[in-house]
Amino acid sequence: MIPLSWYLILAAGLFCIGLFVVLTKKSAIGILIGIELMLNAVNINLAAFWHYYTQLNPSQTPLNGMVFLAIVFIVAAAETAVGLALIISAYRRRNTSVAGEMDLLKG
Amino acid sequence: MTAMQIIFLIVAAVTLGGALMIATSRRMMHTVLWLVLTLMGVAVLFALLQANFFSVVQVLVYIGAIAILILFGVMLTRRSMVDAGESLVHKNWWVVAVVIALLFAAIVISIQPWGAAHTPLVELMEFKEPISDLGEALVDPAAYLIPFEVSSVLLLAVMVAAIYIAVDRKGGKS
Amino acid sequence: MLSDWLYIAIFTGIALFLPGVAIFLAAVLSPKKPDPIKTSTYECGMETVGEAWVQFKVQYYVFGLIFLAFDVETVFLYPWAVAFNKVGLFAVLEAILFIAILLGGLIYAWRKGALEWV
Amino acid sequence: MSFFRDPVVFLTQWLNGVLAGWGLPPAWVQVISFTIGGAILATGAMLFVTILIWGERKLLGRVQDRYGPNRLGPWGIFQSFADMLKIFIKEHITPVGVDLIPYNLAPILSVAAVLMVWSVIPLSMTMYGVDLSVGLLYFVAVGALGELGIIMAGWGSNNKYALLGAFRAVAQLISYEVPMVVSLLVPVMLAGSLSMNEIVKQQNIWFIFISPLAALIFFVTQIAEVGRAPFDLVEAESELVAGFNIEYSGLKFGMFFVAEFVHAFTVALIFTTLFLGGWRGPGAEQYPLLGFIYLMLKTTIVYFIAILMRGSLPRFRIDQMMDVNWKLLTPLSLILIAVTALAVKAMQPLSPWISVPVNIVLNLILIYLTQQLLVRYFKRRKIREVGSRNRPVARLEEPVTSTAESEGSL
Repeated sequence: MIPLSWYLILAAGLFCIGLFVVLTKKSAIGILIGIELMLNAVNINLAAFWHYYTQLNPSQTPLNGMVFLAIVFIVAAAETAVGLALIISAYRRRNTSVAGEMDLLKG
Repeated sequence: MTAMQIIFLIVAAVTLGGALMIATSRRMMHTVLWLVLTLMGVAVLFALLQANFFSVVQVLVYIGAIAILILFGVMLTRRSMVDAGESLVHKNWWVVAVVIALLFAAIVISIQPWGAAHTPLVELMEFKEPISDLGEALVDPAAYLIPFEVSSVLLLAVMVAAIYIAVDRKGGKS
Repeated sequence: MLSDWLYIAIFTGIALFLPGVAIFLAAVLSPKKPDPIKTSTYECGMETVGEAWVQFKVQYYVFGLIFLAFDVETVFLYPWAVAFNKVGLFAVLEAILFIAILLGGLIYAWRKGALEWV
Repeated sequence: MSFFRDPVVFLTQWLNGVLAGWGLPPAWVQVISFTIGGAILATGAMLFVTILIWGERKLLGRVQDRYGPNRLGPWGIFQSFADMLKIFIKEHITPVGVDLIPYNLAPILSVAAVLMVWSVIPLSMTMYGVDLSVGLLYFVAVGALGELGIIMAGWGSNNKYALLGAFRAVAQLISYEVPMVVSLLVPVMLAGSLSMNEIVKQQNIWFIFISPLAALIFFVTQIAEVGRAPFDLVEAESELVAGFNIEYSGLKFGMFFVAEFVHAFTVALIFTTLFLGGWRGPGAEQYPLLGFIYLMLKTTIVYFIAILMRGSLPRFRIDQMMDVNWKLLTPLSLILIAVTALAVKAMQPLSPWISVPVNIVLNLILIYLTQQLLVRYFKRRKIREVGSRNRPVARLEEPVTSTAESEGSL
C-alpha cells in the first residue's frame, strides 16, 4: 500500500506551491488562494498522521487529528471571509485589488 | 506497484498540476477553477485515507462555500468583464522559485532518515468511522468542549467583522 | 470502506460519461453552419455595446459569507447530531448555545441591513 | 423463486459467479459488477425521468385547462422522446469569445452532479448503489458541484447577462442551502447516523410525523434548489434575457433541462427517503422488490405535489425570495433544531406514544407562532400609495385607485 512518506512529500509539494503563489501573485485574491493551498497541505498531513496513528493503535479511536482537521477548516473559512472583506473594502476606496498598490501606510 | 499506489499517483499528479496551474494562470477566473480542481484532489486524498467525513466536508466547505466566496470576491473587484491579460506575477519570480525548490528539497531529505515515514498505510479493517465518537468528544467538557464553543464565537466574530468591513457605513448599503 | 469509494468513483465516471457521449454524438450529427451573426453574443437582438461591465452588488458577498459561516458549522454540528442519542442533556444545552451564538451573527447582519437585496 | 423475491441480489450474485468462473481476480469482478450496476442505475434514472416529463406536462396542462401533449402515441406518451430526438439533431452554435473548456464542461457537470446523488439512495432493502457512512452529507456536497456547473456556464458564455444570471442562480442556491443543511440535522439526530440506509431503517415512525416542520422547511428549500416555480428566478426572462444558459443551443442546452428534471425527481426521492420512510411498507423486508415499488409510489406523489405547486403559485421577486430564506426559514430552522433537540432529549425515557405527539404539538405551535408573527408583520407594514415617490406609475394624469394594489406582497 501507500507509504506515509508519499503523503508527506505530496503535502510538502503542495505547501511549497502555495508559498510560491503567495509570494509571487500580484493580486490580493491570488495571495488568499495561495494561503488556501498551504492550509490544504497542512490538512493532508494531519489526515495522514491520523490514519497512521489509528493504524498503530487499532483498539482506541484517536480523535486529536480529527478535531485538529475541523479547526483548520474553521480557520480557513474565517481567514477567507475576513480577507475577502478587506480586499473588497480596499477595492472600493483605492479602486485596485493589486496588493502592491495598497500602500496607504507608506511614508 | 499496486492499484492503490497508481490511483494515489494519479490523484497526486492532478492535485499538484492544479496547484501549478494556479501559480502560472494569468486569468483570475481560471485560477479559481484550477483551485477547485486542486481542492477536489485533496478531497479524494482524504477518501483514500478513510477520513470519509472530512472528504465530504472538504467538498462541501471548500468547493461549495470558500471557492464560491472567492469567486464572488473576484467579481466584486474587477473593472471590466475581460480578464486582465497582463502578467499577474512578479517579474523576479524565479528567485522565489529557486528558494522554494531548495526548501522542498530540504523537507524531502529531512524526512528520508525517519524510519516511520516509510510505513505503508494499510486499509483499516473492522473500521467504524469515529463520527459518533467525534461528536461525543466535542461536547464532552473533559475533551474538546472549549474548541467547540470557541469556534462558534470565532464564526460570530467573522460574520460581524466581515459584514462591518464589507458593507459601507453610510446608510448600511452599498 | 474503500470499496464504497470505488463505487462512487465508477458512478461518477458513468455520470460524466453519459451526458458527455450524448453531447459528442449530437455534435457529430448536428448540422454546422456558423455565420458571424449567428455566433455573435446574444443580447435581445441589440448590438453588443463594448465590453460593458455590470457592477456586482456587495450583497452577493454578504450572502456568501453567511452561507460560509453556517456551512462550516456543519463540521461541528453533524458529529454532534450523530452522537445525539449517546450524549446527555448538558451536551444538548452546549449545542444550543453554539446555535444561539451563530444566530447572533445572523441577527447582527439583519440589524445592519446587510440582508436586504436592494 | 428467489429471483422474484430479490432480483437485484440474485442477478448480482449470478454475474459475480460467471465472472469469477472465467478466472478473473476478485478485484476485477468487483469493478466490472460495479460498472454494470452503476450504468444500469444511471441510465434507468434518466429514462424514468423522461417518462415522468410526460406526466408533468400532462398534469400542468390540466392545471392550466389544456390537454397537454396528446398527439404522439396513446395520450401523447411518446412526446418526450420526440422532443429529445429533435433537440438531439439541432445545431450547436458556439458563440465567439467563449471560454471553451468551462463552456463545454458546464452542461456535463450539471447533469453529473445530479446523477451522482443516486449512488447513495437506498432503492429497497438490498438494492442500493453504496451504503456510504456519510451519505447524507455526500448528497449536500454534490449539490456544490451543480453550483460550479452554473458558474462555469455563466462565465464561459462570455455574455454579461449569462454571468449575471449565473451569479443570481448561485446566490439563490447557496442561500437556500443554509436552512436545508440545518433542517437535515433533524433526521440525523433522530436516526443517529449519516448513512441513508441507516436513516431509513430507523424510521419505525416516519420522521415527518415526528417533525413536520423540518420536513416542510426541507421541502421548500429543495424546490428552491431545483429552481422551479415559485423559485424559478433563474429563468427570469424579463430581467436577464434567459439566465445563465442563454448562449447554449442544441443538446448542450437540453442537458440543463435534463439536469433540472432529474434534479426535481431526485429531491423528491431524497425527501421520501429522509422523511417518508423510504422503501418501508408492509412486506418490504421480505420482498425487496415491493419496497422499491413503495418508494417509487411515495416519490411520485411528492413529485406531483411539487408540480401542483409549480402550476399554482406565482413567481417570487428576488428580494422577496431572499427575505423568505434569510428572515424566515433560516431563523425558524435554527429555533426548530434547538426545540427538537431539547424535547427529544428530555422525553427520551418516555415511550414513543407520549413523545411523538408532544413533538408534533411542539412543531405545530412553532408553525402557528410563525404564522401569527407574519400576519402581524404584514398588518403593521405600511403600503405606500401608488403614484408616490417610492411606487411611481407610468402616467400620472389618470388617477389610479390603490385598492387593487393594496395587498401586501411577501
